[in-house]
Amino acid sequence: MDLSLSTRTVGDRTVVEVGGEIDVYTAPKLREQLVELVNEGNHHLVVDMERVDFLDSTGLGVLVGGLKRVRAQEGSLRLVCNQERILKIFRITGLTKVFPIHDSVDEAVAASD
Amino acid sequence: MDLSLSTRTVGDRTVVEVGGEIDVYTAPKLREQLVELVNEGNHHLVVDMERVDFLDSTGLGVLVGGLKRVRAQEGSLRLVCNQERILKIFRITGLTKVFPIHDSVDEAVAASD
Amino acid sequence: MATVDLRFSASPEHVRTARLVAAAVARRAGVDESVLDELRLAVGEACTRAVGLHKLHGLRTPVRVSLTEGEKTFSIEVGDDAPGSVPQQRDGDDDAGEETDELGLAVISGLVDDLEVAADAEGGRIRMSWPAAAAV
Amino acid sequence: MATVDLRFSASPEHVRTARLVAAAVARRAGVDESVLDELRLAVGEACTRAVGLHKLHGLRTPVRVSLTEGEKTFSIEVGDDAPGSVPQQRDGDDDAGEETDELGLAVISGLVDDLEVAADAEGGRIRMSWPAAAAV
Ligand SMILES: Nc1ncnc2c1ncn2[C@@H]1O[C@H](COP(=O)(O)OP(=O)(O)O)[C@@H](O)[C@H]1O
Ligand SMILES: Nc1ncnc2c1ncn2[C@@H]1O[C@H](COP(=O)(O)OP(=O)(O)O)[C@@H](O)[C@H]1O
Repeated sequence: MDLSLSTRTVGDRTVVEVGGEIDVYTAPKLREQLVELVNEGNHHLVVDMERVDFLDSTGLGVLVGGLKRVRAQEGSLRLVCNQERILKIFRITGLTKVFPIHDSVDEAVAASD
Repeated sequence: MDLSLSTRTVGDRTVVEVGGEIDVYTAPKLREQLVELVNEGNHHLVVDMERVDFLDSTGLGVLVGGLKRVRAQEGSLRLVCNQERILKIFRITGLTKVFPIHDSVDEAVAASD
Repeated sequence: MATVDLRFSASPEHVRTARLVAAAVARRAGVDESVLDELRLAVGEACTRAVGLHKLHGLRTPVRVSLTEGEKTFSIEVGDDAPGSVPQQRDGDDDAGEETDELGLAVISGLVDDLEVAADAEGGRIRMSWPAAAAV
Repeated sequence: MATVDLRFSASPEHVRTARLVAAAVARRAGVDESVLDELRLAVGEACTRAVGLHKLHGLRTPVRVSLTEGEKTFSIEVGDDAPGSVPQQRDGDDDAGEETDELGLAVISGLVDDLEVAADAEGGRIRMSWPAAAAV
């Protein structure tokens, strides 16, 4: 499955719903999307990964890049993920300490920075 | 998908329901089954291929072998197949002229030799 | 250079792998969905034939499959190491292997328009190609 | 000899093919279903790294993946042609490629117990293996 991306606004947050496979082949599309959003002034991002089937280190790298980018604007990047096999990838790379990870979009949107 | 095989008797016919992929890897199992049935005295076979997903020339070869075997016993081998992509393989190899091919098991069982 | 190159020991189970790889790469290369089933079958037949020939000659070398994305075509070449493996007609020979080999080539010829079968002392080679629109 | 050998031009789309092939052959070799997801990820990471290195060095040679079914293990070796490609730590370098490379190795090390990373002037090599029960 290829990458799917859709974006919506909830209050001052921008929710990016990602689906499919985030890998070396598709990660550039996700990077573009994040860069564009930040450039357009969306500095508080919630990346919803509930429909992600596959995530590799290239995808992680893009998320880290996104985080740096919003932080440079005093913004935030929160992740939504419940899938154990995806969470495991954040854990083994130590990135659970870097990203706030939420159980639901509601929770992520409600979280204060 | 691997090969699945199940056998039942309808009057003097023996119906072999085949499912999955009949290829160079699985065809030996089908051959064994047909040889065993003929050796046990089942000389009128109906091979139901409605659930076959893939068929290659090795599978065709096994069916031709089965036909020779039952004919040596004055028996019959009828095929049931409705799937265009499977029928095409019989057509391009000229085997539609060799096998009686039926639309349904009922029709094959009712056919007189 | 081939885009993707697969080599496998001459064993029936790997023919499935070859079908899987060929179909996945062909899809990516923009080969039409409607053709993928036939492509899968044709590659399988060519590999089955190569595996049979390697077994017949007791060869331990791998069977080779090259997948090449061209401008407007997608090509697959299946190579074996069996000497002079171009099919000979035998008269009334009831050898199942031989018969299946002929059926295999009949299937390939029936499916593939752009087909080249060659063989020399080094081995055999079946080359097939299909139109491919560049993937979006 | 490797059971199945895959070579592909250093392009991201083929990493998917490598994952697909590795998982299919591993399943057939009796690697436990529960491990296949991790195996797929680990192979993908190793191939992604190799593709990145080939691109970095402008190499036109293919990336190599060997899949070997042993008695009780299933091994995968991913080979590249990049000279001295063992990862060096760089200080504070904000280069995304480098960072991703480190993340990739972190993922592989986290997933694979039986792992060997080697490199010399000829290129790098990541070898991973998993237990495999003989398929029924
Ligand atoms: N070597 C292989 N390459 C590619 N796909 C394979 C291979 N072996 C099996 N498969 C696929 O894996 C799945 C399970 O294989 P199957 O043959 O049913 O296993 P088993 O023989 O244990 O029942 C099927 O979808 C089959 O097509
Ligand atoms: N090179 C490849 N090797 C293996 N599988 C692939 C490859 N490219 C695509 N696929 C698979 O084929 C399917 C369709 O590919 P996808 O990326 O959705 O195509 P597109 O980019 O045209 O939308 C997906 O299941 C994907 O995983």
